[in-house]
Amino acid sequence: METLFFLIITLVAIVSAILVTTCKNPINSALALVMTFFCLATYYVMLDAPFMAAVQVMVYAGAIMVLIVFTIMLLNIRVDASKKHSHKVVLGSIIGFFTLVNTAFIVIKGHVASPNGPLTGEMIRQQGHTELIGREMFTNFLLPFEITSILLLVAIVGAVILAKKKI
Amino acid sequence: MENVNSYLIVSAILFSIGTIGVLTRKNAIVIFMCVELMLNAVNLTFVALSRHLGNLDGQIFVFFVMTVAAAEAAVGLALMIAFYNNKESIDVEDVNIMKW
Amino acid sequence: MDMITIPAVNLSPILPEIFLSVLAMALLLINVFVPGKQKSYLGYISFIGVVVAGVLACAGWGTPVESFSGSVIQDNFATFFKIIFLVSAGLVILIADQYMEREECNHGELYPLILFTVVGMMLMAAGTDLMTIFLGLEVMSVSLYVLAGFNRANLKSNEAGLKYFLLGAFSTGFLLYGMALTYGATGTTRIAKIATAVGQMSVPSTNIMLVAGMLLMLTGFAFKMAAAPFHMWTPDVYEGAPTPMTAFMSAGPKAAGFAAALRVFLVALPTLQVEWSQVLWVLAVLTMTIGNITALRQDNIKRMLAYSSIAHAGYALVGFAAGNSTGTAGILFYMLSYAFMNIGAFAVIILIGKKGETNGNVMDFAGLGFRHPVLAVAMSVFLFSLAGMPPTAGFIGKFYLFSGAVQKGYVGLAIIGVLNSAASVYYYLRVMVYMYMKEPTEDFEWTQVSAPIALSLLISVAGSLIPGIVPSFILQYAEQAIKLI
Amino acid sequence: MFDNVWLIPLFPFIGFLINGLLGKKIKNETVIGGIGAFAVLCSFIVSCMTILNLLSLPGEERVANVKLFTWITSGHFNADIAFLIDPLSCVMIMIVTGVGFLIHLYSIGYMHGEEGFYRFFAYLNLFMFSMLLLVLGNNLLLMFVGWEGVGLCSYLLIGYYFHKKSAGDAGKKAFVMNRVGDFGFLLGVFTLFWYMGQNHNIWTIQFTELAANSHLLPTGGVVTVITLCFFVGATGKSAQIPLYTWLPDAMEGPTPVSALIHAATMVTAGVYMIGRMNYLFIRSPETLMVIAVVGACTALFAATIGTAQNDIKRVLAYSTVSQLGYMFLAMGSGAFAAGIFHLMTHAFFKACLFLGSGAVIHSMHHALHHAHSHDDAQDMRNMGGLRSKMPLTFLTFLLATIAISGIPGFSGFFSKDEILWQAFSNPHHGQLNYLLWGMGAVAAGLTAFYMFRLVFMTFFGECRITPKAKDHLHESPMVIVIPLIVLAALSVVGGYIGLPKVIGELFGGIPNYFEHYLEPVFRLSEEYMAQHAALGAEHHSATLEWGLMGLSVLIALFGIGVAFTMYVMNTELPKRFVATFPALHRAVYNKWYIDELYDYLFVNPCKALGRFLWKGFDVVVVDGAVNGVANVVMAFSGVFRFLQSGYIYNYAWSMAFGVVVILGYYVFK
Amino acid sequence: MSNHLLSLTTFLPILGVLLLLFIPKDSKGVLRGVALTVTVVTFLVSLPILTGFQTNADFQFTENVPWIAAGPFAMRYNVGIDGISLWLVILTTFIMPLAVLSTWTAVEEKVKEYMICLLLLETGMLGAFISLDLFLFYIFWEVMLIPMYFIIGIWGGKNKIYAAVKFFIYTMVGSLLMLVALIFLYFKGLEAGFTNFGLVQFFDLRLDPATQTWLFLAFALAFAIKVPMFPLHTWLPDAHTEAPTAGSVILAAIMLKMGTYGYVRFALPLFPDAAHRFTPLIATLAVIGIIYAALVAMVQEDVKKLVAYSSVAHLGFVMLGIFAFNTQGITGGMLQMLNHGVSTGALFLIVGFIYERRHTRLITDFGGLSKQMPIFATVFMIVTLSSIGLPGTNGFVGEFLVLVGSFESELRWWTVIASSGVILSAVYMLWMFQRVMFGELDNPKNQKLADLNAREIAIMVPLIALIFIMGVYPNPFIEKMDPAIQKLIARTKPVGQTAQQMPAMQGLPAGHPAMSGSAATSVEQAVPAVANPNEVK
Repeated sequence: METLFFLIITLVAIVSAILVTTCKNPINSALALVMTFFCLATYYVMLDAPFMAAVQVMVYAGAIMVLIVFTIMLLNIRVDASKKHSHKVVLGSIIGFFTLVNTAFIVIKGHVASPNGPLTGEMIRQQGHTELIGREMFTNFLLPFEITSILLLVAIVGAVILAKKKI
Repeated sequence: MENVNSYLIVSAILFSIGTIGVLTRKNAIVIFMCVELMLNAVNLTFVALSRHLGNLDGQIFVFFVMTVAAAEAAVGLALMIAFYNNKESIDVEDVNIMKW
Repeated sequence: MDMITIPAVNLSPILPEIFLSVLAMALLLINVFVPGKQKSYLGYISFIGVVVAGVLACAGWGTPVESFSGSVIQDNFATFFKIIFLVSAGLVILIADQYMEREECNHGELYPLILFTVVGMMLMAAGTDLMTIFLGLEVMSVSLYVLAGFNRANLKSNEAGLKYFLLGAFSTGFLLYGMALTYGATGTTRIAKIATAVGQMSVPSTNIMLVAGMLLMLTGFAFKMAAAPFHMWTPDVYEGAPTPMTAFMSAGPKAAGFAAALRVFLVALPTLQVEWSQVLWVLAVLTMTIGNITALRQDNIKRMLAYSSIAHAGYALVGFAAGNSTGTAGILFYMLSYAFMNIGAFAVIILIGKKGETNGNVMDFAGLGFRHPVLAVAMSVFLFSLAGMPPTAGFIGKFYLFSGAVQKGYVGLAIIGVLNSAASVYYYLRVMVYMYMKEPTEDFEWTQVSAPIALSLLISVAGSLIPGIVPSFILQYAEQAIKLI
Repeated sequence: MFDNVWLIPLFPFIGFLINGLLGKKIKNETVIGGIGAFAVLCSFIVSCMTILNLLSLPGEERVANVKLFTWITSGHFNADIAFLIDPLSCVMIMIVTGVGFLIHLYSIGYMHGEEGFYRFFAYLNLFMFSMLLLVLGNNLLLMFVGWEGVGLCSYLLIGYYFHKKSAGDAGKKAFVMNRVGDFGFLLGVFTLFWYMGQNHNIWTIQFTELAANSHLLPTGGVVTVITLCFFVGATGKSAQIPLYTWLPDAMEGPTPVSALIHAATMVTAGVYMIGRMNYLFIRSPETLMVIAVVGACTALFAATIGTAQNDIKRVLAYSTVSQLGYMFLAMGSGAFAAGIFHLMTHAFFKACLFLGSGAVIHSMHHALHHAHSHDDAQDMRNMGGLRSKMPLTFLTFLLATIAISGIPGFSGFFSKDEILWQAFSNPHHGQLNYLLWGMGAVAAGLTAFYMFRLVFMTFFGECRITPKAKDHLHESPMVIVIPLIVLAALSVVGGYIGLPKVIGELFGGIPNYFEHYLEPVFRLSEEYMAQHAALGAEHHSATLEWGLMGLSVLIALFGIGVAFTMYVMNTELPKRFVATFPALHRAVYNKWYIDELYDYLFVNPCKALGRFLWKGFDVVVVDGAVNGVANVVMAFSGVFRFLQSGYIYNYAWSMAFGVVVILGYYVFK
Repeated sequence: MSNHLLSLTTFLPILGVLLLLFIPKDSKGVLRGVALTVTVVTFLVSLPILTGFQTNADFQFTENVPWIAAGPFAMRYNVGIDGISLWLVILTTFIMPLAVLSTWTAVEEKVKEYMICLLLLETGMLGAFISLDLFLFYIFWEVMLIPMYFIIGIWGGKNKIYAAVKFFIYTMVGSLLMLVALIFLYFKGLEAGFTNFGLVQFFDLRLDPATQTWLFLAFALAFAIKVPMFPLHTWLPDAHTEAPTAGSVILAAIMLKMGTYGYVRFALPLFPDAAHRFTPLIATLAVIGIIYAALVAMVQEDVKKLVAYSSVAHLGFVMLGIFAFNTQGITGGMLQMLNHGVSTGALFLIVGFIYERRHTRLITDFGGLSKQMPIFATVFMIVTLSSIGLPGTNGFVGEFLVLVGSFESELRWWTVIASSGVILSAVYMLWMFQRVMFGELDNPKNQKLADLNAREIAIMVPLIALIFIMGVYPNPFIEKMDPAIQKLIARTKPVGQTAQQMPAMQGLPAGHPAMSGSAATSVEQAVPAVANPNEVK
């Protein structure tokens, strides 16, 4: 059952991902991308990471995609112009294919390290995923967390500098 | 729960599709979306691995990747707008004043 | 539910970062609240800030301290690179104002962004956790995207920003995937723990996931270093970005890329040295050759220096491929001297250039040699240093890099390297040919050299010459820096 | 007792310095000429003292090395500035300084009023200096210094009228031809030095040491190589086939130069050198044969050319070549003393002839100049009947001509006859001797013919210049005539110190003084010959000698007769002869086209090769390779440039490609 | 030794540069005067080196202080001279004042920069000659390029840029490969326990033949380019033709010697086995160079180019002598280096003189100058003769010793061919001389030419004096360099030649059959009689 569910989600994710790359209309691509994000959120839930799933929906599907769609609207972008660079598509697809072959081979053949942490599904359900994340983030990964603040600040300043009508 | 490898394969597929998108599309925003797709694929890898390994490092990483994605989105879209203001296009085929 | 107790952290290792961040934020506020077109005071403040940060960074020399439960470290290696970043930032701050004013984009946010970039680079050098490194890299990159597109009225600048952004994001994807695979193969993101985990593997090179992770991370860093075939963005972005930012990009982020890569590879993955040496060998050859050969035909001097910068990444990769103390110390030395000579060269380009990024061709240097001899001599020093002629820093740097390769047994690599430097001489000489051996086509409309630029030129000349004549002290620091990773 | 021998070359050198450095300031010709001549006179006096000193010693002790200072020392190579005094060098210095002094004297008159008078005397003195070094040097290297030095002076003096292109060309030709010879000489030195050192550990180039160790040398083999090399040097300097062509051209120089350098002294250096190293040459029958054949051929060949030349000096030049051939024939026959003897007598009469012709030319030039005629003052076809105008010149000239023609009683007869006899009777060449003798005899006849042709054309018959010019013809001043007289006298009596044996016996056992005097020098050769009994002389009867002598005299007389017939009796005859054999005449007149042949064989190919190597190889291949590399790199630069297309997706593709390749390599390794 | 004479000599020109910097660029006379004074003072300062030099094989006037020490490397400021470098140092300091003097009127523009370049060049060249530290040598070796590049490129003729860039890159390629070899060698030294770049210790480092081969090739390439040897010579005619007079003079007189000096000082003693192995190749190239350059020189239309090609031929002799590996050969080679410095330097000065007057160097533009310029003609003649190696002039002694030496060695047949170079040199030099100086003075432009002035005579007199001194009394020169050369020869013995054979070997080429049996004993007895008084240690 779970496997079937996984397969269906996978199918949806892949199809929507393909749609992202093939839709002529950027809006359609964006919507397909949102679909993919939802699929990923589903995966996260299946992987006992409900907090990540929530963040995924909120940050990605909610914030980033809104920003993107907003920009598409703002710039009033139409469908891709008709002239096709077929060689580019072919070459890109070939490289993409080889990327797939490589990466798939790597993940299949590679040895994932054996579990080394205390985390189990049981424990997550017991303690609560959010808390676990929070603990980690404010103890072991405090510095990266602080850096993100700078990162966001830079992004804000940068966005303002670049896009404000008049500075 | 599925084997971690299933997730990794899914993520590899998504990553490759993202790559193809970056390489084949002309619209800068769509390209950016494809990059986001790649990042998401990596995120899936992280979460799957994190679950498999039993530590939260990967998930924390995903958290930061999302932040980065947001920051990049902000700056990137601002750059596109700035470019659009000057060129009335965000087609990457128009982004080639400088070459050779 | 327990409260999360934030562990006591020792802030001293990241003191320079903190100082610069605070300063940058303060500058942002000052910029908003102090009106006026004149923004050079921000430059002065930030220059002083950079100097102070330098002092703070130096203060930690010789006393390695770990902090934030192992996600950052203050060691000599980090300190040395921090100095490189600060030097480039300081020099760039000095040369930025005149250019920005001429191009009418002297927004006050420039200086905070430069400082944030430095913070990001410092974190890359000091980070001992993949996350720290990644976030540092992103802070740096996001700032640089903005800086590259800073002259938003200029289409070239827009294009530079956009290209840098899209390709940078793309490369981030690979870098991240590499980190993910490494995480998967070792179960951790802490560099020290990765090292332990890899050390426990019987034959790490057979774990394809680890190798692939390493390689993908390498491609990510190679993008920042501008190593072929991940270099393609470089010429376009360098050409389009505002010239001071180009100078900055060529010196700082490249060094940061090396810092992070060195830390990851030498500390976390020394057991895979055979593999990454091989790859770096190839990359070094490709990078040097493509950079140098393509530069031969460039007329736009910024673009030419962009290709030259690719080539220089190649030289540094020679030392990296060797991976021994000679080679890596060479990288440190070289990155420092490269900051001096390259930013110096860009300072001269700024002085020669005219509004709207014009007058930036090699031909526009015609006759400079006898119209403005001091400037021309300075430029010659930079060019000779870039070409690796003794007695300049560029020579000593190359000497150590190639020595590293020879010591490692990569004589072929060293030979390709020196042949490349010989080819490179052509395009550096070409500038000198125009400066000294051709008559000017038109009179220079001479903008007065502002005091900051004069100062930066002075520092750059000193920085390109003195380490060439008495390199010991810097080399010894570089040696110490390398020992402690 | 020879301590002051270094003064001999020194005086001319001082003269050279004074004239060379200060000559331009002095301006007074008498002073300049006086200094030049006096310097040589001093040398002559010292030479006389030296030879007297030498003669006072018993025969075996007549050899001395006088060292001035060490010149070059490197490893086991050592060369000193040191002089060798022995009978041979003494003879040479006597000839050189004696004839040289006369010619200096003559030059004062002859060169009167020439631009660069001081230059002439400076060069002349420098020549004396070099020549004396050549003959006095006690080692091969010092000899080589003189050897090249005289070549240089020859070059300078031939090119004295440097504004004439032909003079410059001739000088250069002389120098280069000499250099070809020098090339051989050097190789000879190297081989000898190396061979002796290598095999016997005798690292020396000093003549006495070489002589003392010459018994270590084998017969033939390497010695042939060495001697042939030296002989190549001799052919260059002494204008033998194949390197003779420079000498006729060298007549572009002033006539005293021709007399001194290109007749009396320098050109005989090759003969001297062979004499000096006779102990080497005797050890190589092959070389001797080559020398004899080349000598005989040269003698004959040059004589044929001499018969058809109209330039008075060219005739004499070819005559010199021919006479030098005789000397080499003597050397090649192992008759070293005879060769040196002929060298000496030739110096007298040929110098006299040249100086006489100079007087004629001088006078003609003067006359033509006054008549504003542009006729060639040296062309015999313009002369004639000068006998009456210049009686003293005529007389001396005639005497010398008789001497050179080998008329009995004159010096030339004794020396030439000795050579012919030796050529016939020497033990070295077997049957070839007859041929050699024949060639020599024919050449003697031709010599008599062309010399008398010269005399007849010049001094007899009608004067062929305009009457106006004719009035200006007159005898030369005393300073010119006196040397002529002295030399003429010498060419008459000079032969009596070396009477052939048969004649000496006829007159009551007068020994051949000259041969006897030189005996210590050639003793080693004699001993060698004595040791190798197989080469022992087959005995020839005195009758045969007399007979041959008479035959050669007859041939000479026949030559004179033909000349008389053609140029005095029936002056139409030559023209008819030319008309009958136009091709032959053209060939002879054009010197058998040898110059053209050399141009065709060596000069032009060399230039063409040089041009090809430059334009074809240096510029195209070598530089082309260099620039080609640069161009290929630049072409790559163009290609790589266009990879940088400006399109983001191409850049991204490149990155992805890099990733795929790098990953692929390790994944599928 | 607490004597800093060498450093003083070397860096005095740098002080001169500093001085020049403070002189306004318009006071040309002062600039020239100062530059001249500095070079003359340098020459005078270098004289005590000559007088104080002890005739032995040791390095003298040594200074040795630490300079760079980092990582595996330790470079020292290690200088000193022996008989080999002594004369080259003196030659340099001697030529420089003449070179400066020659620019008096030739360079009217940018005098200050020109003088600065000349002085920097002098320091570079002197430094290269005195360095006893491989790294230090390399630094100076490269530093030389920079001022020379500017001299050619700024003050040169029509095609100056091409020539300058070609010169620079050509030389750079070779020297960079040498750099790699240098580094490699250093690491070999480290394995052997050395701790720095000091040259002398490396002489005792007997590397295995394969390594030697590669290292030798790298060094030889760098030096061959500088010499220049066929077929790497094509930069030279261009550089010479375009360079201003002083540039050509220095290039010919001193810089080319760097190449041959490099062989003597570095390539041979460092890699003796490889050097022996490549002797046939190098000798062949040298001989080809001699003949080839002579043939090409013969048909040149530009006097300067002709002289340039003649340099190639002359240096071919030097190379032949050096690779004879015996006393005469190397002594001859060394002498020939000095001779070439004097003679060809003088030739370039002479070409400069007429160029200054007529602004052309085409042979066809001249003719008959002797009449108008007798002093010039005399000087020219003497120098020409010296160049073609007439006995009595310096050219002869060197050339002769080279040929004697190489004839004794295994290079006999090479010598035979090389000797024919003496013919060709006479051909092209005299032909050129004749076309320039002899004949009718028919070009009206030539009819008003002034003869040499006092300054020009003052330049030429020392050179001509030297031409004769070295030709007539070369022994003092030879004596000073002899011990060093003996030592060099001892060092370059191929492996397998045992040490006790050395005194005998001095006289005999290596490995000759005559060395066996009784010949050897007789040789040993005979040696004292003929051998050089300076015994090999």
